[in-house]
Amino acid sequence: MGFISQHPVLVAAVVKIAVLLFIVMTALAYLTWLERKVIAHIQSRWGPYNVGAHGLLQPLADGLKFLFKEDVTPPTADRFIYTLAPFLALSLGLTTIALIPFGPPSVLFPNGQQIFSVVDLNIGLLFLFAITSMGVYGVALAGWSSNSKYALLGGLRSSAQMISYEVSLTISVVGVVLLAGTLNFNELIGGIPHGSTGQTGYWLHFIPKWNVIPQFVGFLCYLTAAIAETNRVPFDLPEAETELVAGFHTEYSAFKFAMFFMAEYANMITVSCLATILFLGGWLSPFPASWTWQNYLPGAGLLLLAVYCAWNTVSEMRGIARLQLGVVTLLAGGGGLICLYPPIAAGIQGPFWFTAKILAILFFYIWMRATLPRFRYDQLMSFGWKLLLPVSLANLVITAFVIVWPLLRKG
Amino acid sequence: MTTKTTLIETPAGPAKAMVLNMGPQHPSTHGVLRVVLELDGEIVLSARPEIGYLHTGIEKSCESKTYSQCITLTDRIDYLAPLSNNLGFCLAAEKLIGIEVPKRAQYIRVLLTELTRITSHLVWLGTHAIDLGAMTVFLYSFREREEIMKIYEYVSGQRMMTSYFRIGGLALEPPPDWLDRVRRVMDALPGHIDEYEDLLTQNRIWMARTKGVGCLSAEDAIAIGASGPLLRGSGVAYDVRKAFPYSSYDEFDFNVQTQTAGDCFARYQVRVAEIRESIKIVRQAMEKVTPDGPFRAEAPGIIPPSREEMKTSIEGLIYHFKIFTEGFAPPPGEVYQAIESPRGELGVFMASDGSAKPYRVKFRAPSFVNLQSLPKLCEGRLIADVVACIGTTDIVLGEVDR
Amino acid sequence: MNVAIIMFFACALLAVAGAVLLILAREPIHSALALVLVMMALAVLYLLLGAPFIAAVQIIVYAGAIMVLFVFVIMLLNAGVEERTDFSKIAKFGGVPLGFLLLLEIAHWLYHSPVGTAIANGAGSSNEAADTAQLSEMLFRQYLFPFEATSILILIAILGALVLARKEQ
Amino acid sequence: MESQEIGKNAAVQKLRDWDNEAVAEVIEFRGETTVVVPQQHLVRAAKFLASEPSLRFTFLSDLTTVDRFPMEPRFEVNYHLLSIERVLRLRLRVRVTGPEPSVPTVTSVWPTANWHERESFDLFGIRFHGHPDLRRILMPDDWEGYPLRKDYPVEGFR
Amino acid sequence: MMSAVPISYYLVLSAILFGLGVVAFVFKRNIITIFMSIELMLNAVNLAFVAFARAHGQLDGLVFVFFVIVVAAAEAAVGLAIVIMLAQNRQSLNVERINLLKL
Repeated sequence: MGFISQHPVLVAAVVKIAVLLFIVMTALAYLTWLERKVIAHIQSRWGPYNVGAHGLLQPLADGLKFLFKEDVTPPTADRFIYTLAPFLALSLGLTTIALIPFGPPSVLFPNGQQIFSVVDLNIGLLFLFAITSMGVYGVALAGWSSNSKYALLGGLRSSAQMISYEVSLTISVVGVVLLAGTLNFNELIGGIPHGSTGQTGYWLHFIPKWNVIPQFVGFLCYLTAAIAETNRVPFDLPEAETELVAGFHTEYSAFKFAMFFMAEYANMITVSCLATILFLGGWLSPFPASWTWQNYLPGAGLLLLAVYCAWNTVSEMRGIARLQLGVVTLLAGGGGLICLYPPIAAGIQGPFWFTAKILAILFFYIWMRATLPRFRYDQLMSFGWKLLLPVSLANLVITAFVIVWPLLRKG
Repeated sequence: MTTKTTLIETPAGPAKAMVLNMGPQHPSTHGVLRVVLELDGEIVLSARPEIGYLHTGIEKSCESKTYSQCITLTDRIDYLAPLSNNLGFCLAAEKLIGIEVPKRAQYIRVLLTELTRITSHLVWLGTHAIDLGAMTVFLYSFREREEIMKIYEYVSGQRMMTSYFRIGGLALEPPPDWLDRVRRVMDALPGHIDEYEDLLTQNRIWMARTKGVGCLSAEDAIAIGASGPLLRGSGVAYDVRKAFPYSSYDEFDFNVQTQTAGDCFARYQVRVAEIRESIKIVRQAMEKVTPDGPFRAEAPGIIPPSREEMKTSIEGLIYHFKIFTEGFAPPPGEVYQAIESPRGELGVFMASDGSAKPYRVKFRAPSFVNLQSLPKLCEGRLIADVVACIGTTDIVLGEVDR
Repeated sequence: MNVAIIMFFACALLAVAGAVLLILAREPIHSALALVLVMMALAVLYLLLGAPFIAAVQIIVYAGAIMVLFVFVIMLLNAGVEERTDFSKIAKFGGVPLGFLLLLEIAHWLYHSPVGTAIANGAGSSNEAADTAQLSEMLFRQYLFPFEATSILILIAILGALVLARKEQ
Repeated sequence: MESQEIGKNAAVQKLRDWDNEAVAEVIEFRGETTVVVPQQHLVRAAKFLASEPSLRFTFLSDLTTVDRFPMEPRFEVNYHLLSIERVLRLRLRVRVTGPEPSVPTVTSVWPTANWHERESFDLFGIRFHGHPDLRRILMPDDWEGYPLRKDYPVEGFR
Repeated sequence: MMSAVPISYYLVLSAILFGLGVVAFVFKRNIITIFMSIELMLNAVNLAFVAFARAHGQLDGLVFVFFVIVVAAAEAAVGLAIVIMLAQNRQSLNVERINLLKL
C-alpha cells in the first residue's frame, strides 16, 4: 500500500494503460468484424456468420490463425528492419491513444487522478502529431526491408503520401486551435471554459457549440486528409491490391502482417478520436445538460440491443450459436441494467458519447470504402497539394482573420 | 542489401529503369497474364505482355476428336462466355456441312448468347471496378450474373460449361417455363444497371481514373486488329452481328454502340450500353421463341435423332450409334465463321479433309488479338493505368492461350 | 538518484549509442534509424529540460519530416552498403586522438563553467502551456524579422529543391 | 447475300486486273472465296488489297496455318481479310514447302499480324522473314518441336 | 518529480554528440550519411541551446532551436535534391568518387 500511496500518478497510469490497451485491442479486433459486416450488408451479403453467432468469434479465430501461421521472412530481406517495422507501426499506433481523453476530466479516481485519459498534457495535440508523424517509418521501412519491388513501390508511395497529407492534416486542425487558443485536448473539447472563445454553451439553446460548425471546411479537410493518412479507400494506394499486390506488406505473413493490420485500425481509431475531440465536441453530449433523460440513453441502448439479441436468439439461432448469442443477450441486458443506475449512468455519459461519435466516423470510413474507387497516384498527389492544402490554408487564414479583426478594430 | 533497382549505364543520360514482372500471379491480371513492365518510378516505359501460361492445346486436341466432341472443348476457351464459343463452333460446323438450323433454335441461340454477353460484361464490369478499387460493384454485378447462371443451369443442366448448342441445333428442349425466369431477370436487370451507373458513371474518381486513360485511335485499333468494344470504343461501328448477320440476327432490332473517345471510359460506356442493347435483343427473342417447335435440324446421319425415334426405330438407333461413335464426315474444304462474342470477333476457321474429325480448327480469339494493344494503351502512363487498361481490354486468358 | 537522473542517463546513453551506431553502421538506412534514435532521445531530454514544445517540434520536424525525407531518398536511390576507403595515417594516428583531446577539453571546460552548476528546472515544474505561449510571443514580436527571414529561406529551399530535382526535358 | 457474292468476285477481279500473276488459283466453297497467291507476290498483293480504295481490306481478321503433311507443298498460310467499310471478307492463301518453311511477313501491312505470325511460328515452325520479334509466344522458349504439325503426336513426345 | 540534473551534464552530452557528429562527418563515405552527421551536429547544438536557455531562465535559446530546425529542414531539402542529382549523374554515392565539379 505504501508504494501505491507514494506514487499515485504511476500506479494510476499503469492501471489505465492496462485497461485501455485491453479495450483498444478488443476494439481493433471487433472493428474488423464491424467493417466486414457493414461492407457485407452494403453489398447485400452476410459477411462473417459461421464462427460464433453472427460471426462474433471471427476476430478471435482470425487472431489465432495469424498466431499459428508460418512466419515467413524473405531470405533477401533485411531481417532486423523487417522485424522492427511492424512493431514500430503497431506501437506508435497504440501510443497515440494514451493521449486521448475518453471522458470529462472531472471524473476522478479516489487518489485524484483522471479516470478517462492516461495523460493530460497541455500540448497534447502537438504530441499526438509528433507520434503520428513517426508512423510513416513503419510503412516505409517495411517496404524497403522486404526487398521486393511491389513492397518497395508501396513503401515509397506511402511515405510520399503520408508526408504530403500530414501537412494538410495539421493545417486543417490549426483553425480549431486558433479558436480554442489551447493545445490541451480537454480544453479543445470545451469542458473547461477557456477565455472568451470557450465553446461550451449552445446556439439557439440546442445547437451545441462544437467546432464543426465554425470550422466546417476544416472538418472536411481533416476528414479527407485523415483518410489519406490512414491509407484507406479511396487513398489506399500504398496497399492497392490490384496494382501492388499488397503494397508495403506484400511479403509479410502471420503475426507481423496482423500487426500492420492492427496498426491500420489503431490509426483509424486515433484519427476518429481526434476528429471527435477537435470538431465534434469530444465526450460532450449533443443535448443540453438540462435534458436529464439523456443519462439513461446508454442503458436504454444496451437494453434495446439485449431485446434484439434475445429475439434473434430465439428466432434465428440454432445449436451452439444460440448459446453464444444468449450470452451476448445476458451481457447486454445486465450491462444495460447497470447503466440505468443513476450514478453510473451519469459517470458513463462521457465515454458513451465519445464512443458513439467515433463509431459514426468509423462507419463513414467503412461506407467510403464500400462506395468509392481508388485514386491514381498522381491524382492523389495533385489532390493533396493542389486542392486540399490550399483549401485548408485558406480556411486557416480566414479563421485567423476573423479572430484578429476585432482586435484590430480596437486598435 | 542486394540491388532492387538497376542503374542502367546509359551514356546519354541518367535512366533508372526497374523491371517489374506483373503477373503471372497478380490480383489484377485476370488470370495468368504476365506483363513485363519497365518502370521509371511509377511511369511505365514499356509494357510487354507474355502469354502462354494457360496454353491447353485445344486446337490440337480438336484434331483428334469428332466434330461433336469438340464442342465440350470450346466451353473452356472463353470460360466467361461459353455459349458464344459453342455458337461459333456450331455455326462453323454447320456451314461446313451445309445445314440450316430451325428458326426456333436460332432464336433460342440468340437469346442465350445475348445472356452470355450480359454475364460476360457483368463480370468485366465487376472486375474492372474492383481493379480500380470500387469493390461493391463487383459483388453487385456477380449477384446479377448469378441469376443468369441459374437460367443456364435450368436450361442446360450446367452453370458454366454448358455445351448447350450442338451442331444442328440445341442439346435439349428447354424446360417449359424457362422464359418466365428469363423475363423476371430481364425485368430486374435494367434497374440494377442504373444502380451501377449511379455508382460509377458520374463518380469523379471513376472518371478521373478512366477518362483519357488508355487512348486508342480508330486507325490504331484497326491496325492492331482490335474488335468488339475495344474497337467500338474507338469509334468504329463494326459489329459482326450487323455486318455479317448469323443465326438470324438480321431479324432483330438493335443498335451498334460506339463512342469516339477511345479511352477506358468510352469502352466502359460501350459495354454498359451493350448490356442494355442485349436486354433489348433478349426481349425480342423472348417474343419470337415459340413454346413448341423443332429445336434441331432434320439431317439424318449428322444430327442425332430424337430420343423417342432412337428408342423406337431401327434407323434412329443406327444413326444415333454411328453419330456418337464415329461421327459424321463433312465434305472437304475450309470455312471461316465469325461471330460477335462479348470480347469481339470470335472467328472459327475449320478445315475438313472429308473425315469425321476436323483436320484443323483455329479459333480467332478476340482477347488474343486485343491484348496486342496493351503496349500501345499503357506505355508512358502510370502503373495504375496498366491495371485500368488490362481491365478495359477485357481479356480472358483461357481464350488468349487456348 | 531520482527519476530525472535515471531518465537523463538512459536517454544520454541512447543518444550516444545512436550516434556511435550512425558511425558504425554500413548501410545508410541503419545510420538513418540510428539518427532517429538520437533525435527521440534528445526529445525526451528536452522534456526533462522543461521544453515540451521544442520536444514536440523536434519529433515532428526532425524525426517525422527531415529524417523521413532521408529514408525516402535512401530508398529511392537504393543506396547500398557503403564502400570503405583508406584514409591517411596522419588522420588516423594524429587526428583522432587530437580530436578526442579537444572534445575532452571542451567537456572539462563546460563541466566547470559557471552555468554548469545551475540545476535544470525539470519537467512539470514550469508551466508548459505558458512557456509555449511565451515562445510564440517572442517569435512573433522580438524575433519577427528572423522568423520572416527563415520562412523566406524555406521558400527558397523549396524552389531550389524543385529546380534541382526537376527532370531535364 | 447475292450482292456480297458479287462483291467478293469483284475483289478477285480487281486483284486480277492489278496483276494477274498474283492470283494463282481461286477457290469458292460455301460462299467463301479463297485466293491462292504465290509467295513472292504476297506482300505486294496485301498492300494492294489494303490500300485499293474500292476494297480497303484494312483489317486482318485472322492468320492461320494448315499443315497438309505428307503433301507438298506442305503448309498453307491463310490470311482472313476483312473490309469494314465495304463489308467484305476474303481469304488469301500462300502455299509453303517444308521442312523449313518461310513466308514474308505482312506486319508492315497489318501490324496485327505480329502475334498471329508468332503463333504460327510457335506452333508450326513457319519462319516469317522480316518479322520484328519472331519468338515463341504460347510455348516455353526452350520447347522443342512445333506442336500443331501433323507429325507431332497429340500426347507430345515422351 | 523535480529534475535534479545539473545543466553541465546536458552540455557534456551535447559536446560528446557534436564530437561524434564530427567523427561521422570525417569518416563516412556515403554522401547521405555525411548529411546525416551534419544533422547530428545540429542536434547537439540544439541540445546545448536548450540547456543554456534553461540555465539562464530565458526562452531565447528555444527560439534559436526553432530557427536551427528550420535551417536544417531547408538544408535537407536542397541537399537531398543535390544528392539525387549526383546519384543520377555519377551512379555513385561515394564522396570520393564525386571529386569533379564537372563530368
